[in-house]
Amino acid sequence: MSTATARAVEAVLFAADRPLTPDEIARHLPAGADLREALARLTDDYRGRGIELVERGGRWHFQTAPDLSHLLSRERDEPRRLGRAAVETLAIIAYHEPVSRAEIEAIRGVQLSKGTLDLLMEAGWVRPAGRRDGPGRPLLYATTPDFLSHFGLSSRRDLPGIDDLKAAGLLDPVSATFAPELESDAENR
Amino acid sequence: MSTATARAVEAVLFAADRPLTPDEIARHLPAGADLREALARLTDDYRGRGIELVERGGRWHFQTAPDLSHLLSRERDEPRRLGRAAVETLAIIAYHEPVSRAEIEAIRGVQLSKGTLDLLMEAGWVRPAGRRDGPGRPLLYATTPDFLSHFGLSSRRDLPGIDDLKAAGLLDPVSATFAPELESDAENR
Amino acid sequence: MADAVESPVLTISLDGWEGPLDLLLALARAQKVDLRDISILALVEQYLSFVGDAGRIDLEVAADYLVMAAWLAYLKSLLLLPRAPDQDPDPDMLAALLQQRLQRLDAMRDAGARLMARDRIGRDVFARGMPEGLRTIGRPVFRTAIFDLIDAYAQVAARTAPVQHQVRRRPVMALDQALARLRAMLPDAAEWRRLESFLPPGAQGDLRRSAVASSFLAALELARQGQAVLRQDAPFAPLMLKAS
Repeated sequence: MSTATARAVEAVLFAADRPLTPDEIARHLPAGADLREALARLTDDYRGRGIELVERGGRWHFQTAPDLSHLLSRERDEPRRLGRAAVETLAIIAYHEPVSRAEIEAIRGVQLSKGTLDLLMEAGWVRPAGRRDGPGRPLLYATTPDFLSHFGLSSRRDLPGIDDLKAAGLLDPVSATFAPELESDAENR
Repeated sequence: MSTATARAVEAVLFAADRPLTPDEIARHLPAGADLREALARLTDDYRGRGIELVERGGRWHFQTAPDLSHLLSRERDEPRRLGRAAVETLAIIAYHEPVSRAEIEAIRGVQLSKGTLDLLMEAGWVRPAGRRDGPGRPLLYATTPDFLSHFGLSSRRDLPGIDDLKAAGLLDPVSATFAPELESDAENR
Repeated sequence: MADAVESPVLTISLDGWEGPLDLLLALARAQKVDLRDISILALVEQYLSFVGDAGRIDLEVAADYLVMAAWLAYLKSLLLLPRAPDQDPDPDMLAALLQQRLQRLDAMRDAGARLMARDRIGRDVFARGMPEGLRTIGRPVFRTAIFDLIDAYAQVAARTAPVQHQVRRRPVMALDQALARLRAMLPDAAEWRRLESFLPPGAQGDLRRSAVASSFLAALELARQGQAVLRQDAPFAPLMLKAS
């Protein structure tokens, strides 16, 4: 039998129609409830069941266990299929954020077609993240908490292979030397 | 193995966007799975938790435990301003308390609309304060401690200008002759 | 794509590539060695020959490829020519940077594929299908300032204070007063005197006007009683009075 707080957290997260931060959960609980303990306990309770409690980017939600996907996929629309350019752009943003459009183009070696960033923003995975100080003050892009939830990442540190890439220097800031053919474009955006 | 079936049923019901009949659930399961047993087992598992599995009219679904439904809605402060009539009424009660409805109307020179006193009581600033001895035994109203603290007063005597108004003769008790036709109304409310 | 790379003569076109770096990466991959070990010189050769052989060249599409080709030709010349010990830019450095660029693009492409293959919500894992939802209910909190309260009370007081008609004391000389005064003064008025000379001394403004009016009425009354005689030589001429 779970404690009163665990029951309450369970009910709140179950009823929620989106992932919730601990603060958001706490607003539905009596003051002083030990939310941390309840979340840990629930995570344990559900381990190995058909539903699991997960934390993604600081927000918690229940979801079905990944190994059961074959039972559930029928009659379901495949989530939007991204083209190659969009997938690469999303990966570049996720691994380099915050990153400017010119930097994305430098890494890909080609100009970004008009709709690519729009598509990623519409999907709710990418957001504008301020401007970089410097010439042209380019707009920067970063990923959203929804990106983490959607791809089942607890945080950006969970991005596949990110530590190795970092160690290999492949995530260092993009220098203009990398992309001589795009150099002149960078300042115009 | 019943655990596998229970997990599957758990996930299917969780992800479903409507209550499902056993047949509908079974379509997601391997042939020969013991659905009946899985449902019984899940119903047991969830008993006493924040979520429960219920059957309604032959359809199964998860729902949050009914005793926790109060957690699902959260109250939030919504600042509101009192209308003119309410502020005037409140002022009259504060200066003259305890005061009857008829007296308030006599002082304001206007009848009190139905909700005004209710609103002031909802705001927590006005309370019923017994009845006046005399014809009709009209209900009396007075301010609350909340009223004083909201307006930063330590007592009603702190109301600015009360002495000036008193000197001007404006705070004399409303005589019956002043509003004879209204006094009789008191008992009808 | 791999087939196309191995036998470029068959399908020489730039349409299928996501830019020159994409093409370079595909050519590098065709070397079938780790990207860190590829021969940049060979890669440059392959690229230049591929772009040179490209049959139909849409200038719009080809511009980026040609810029890259020019840069690679430049790099090739730097790599081949005998070089000074401290040449700037260092050709090996430029080659290393190109290599790193290819590695980075390759890494991002791979990362993208790995991201897409993760358990994704709505495809592999599912959120609750019919959440009750959480509601926020507004709780009214009334805010009124003390000033509003006082001001409201003052307005109520002003609006409903019982109306008291108080007649202001006005400076007047009543008829009785005027009559008494004229009677007392007439015995001394054997000669014609202007009516104004009978007014109380110092009467100004409204009081004087009132005194004139009441003294005139008093004079008429005394004349009626036969105690005084009135005379006016012309309309609006001074009114003259003496004892009869």
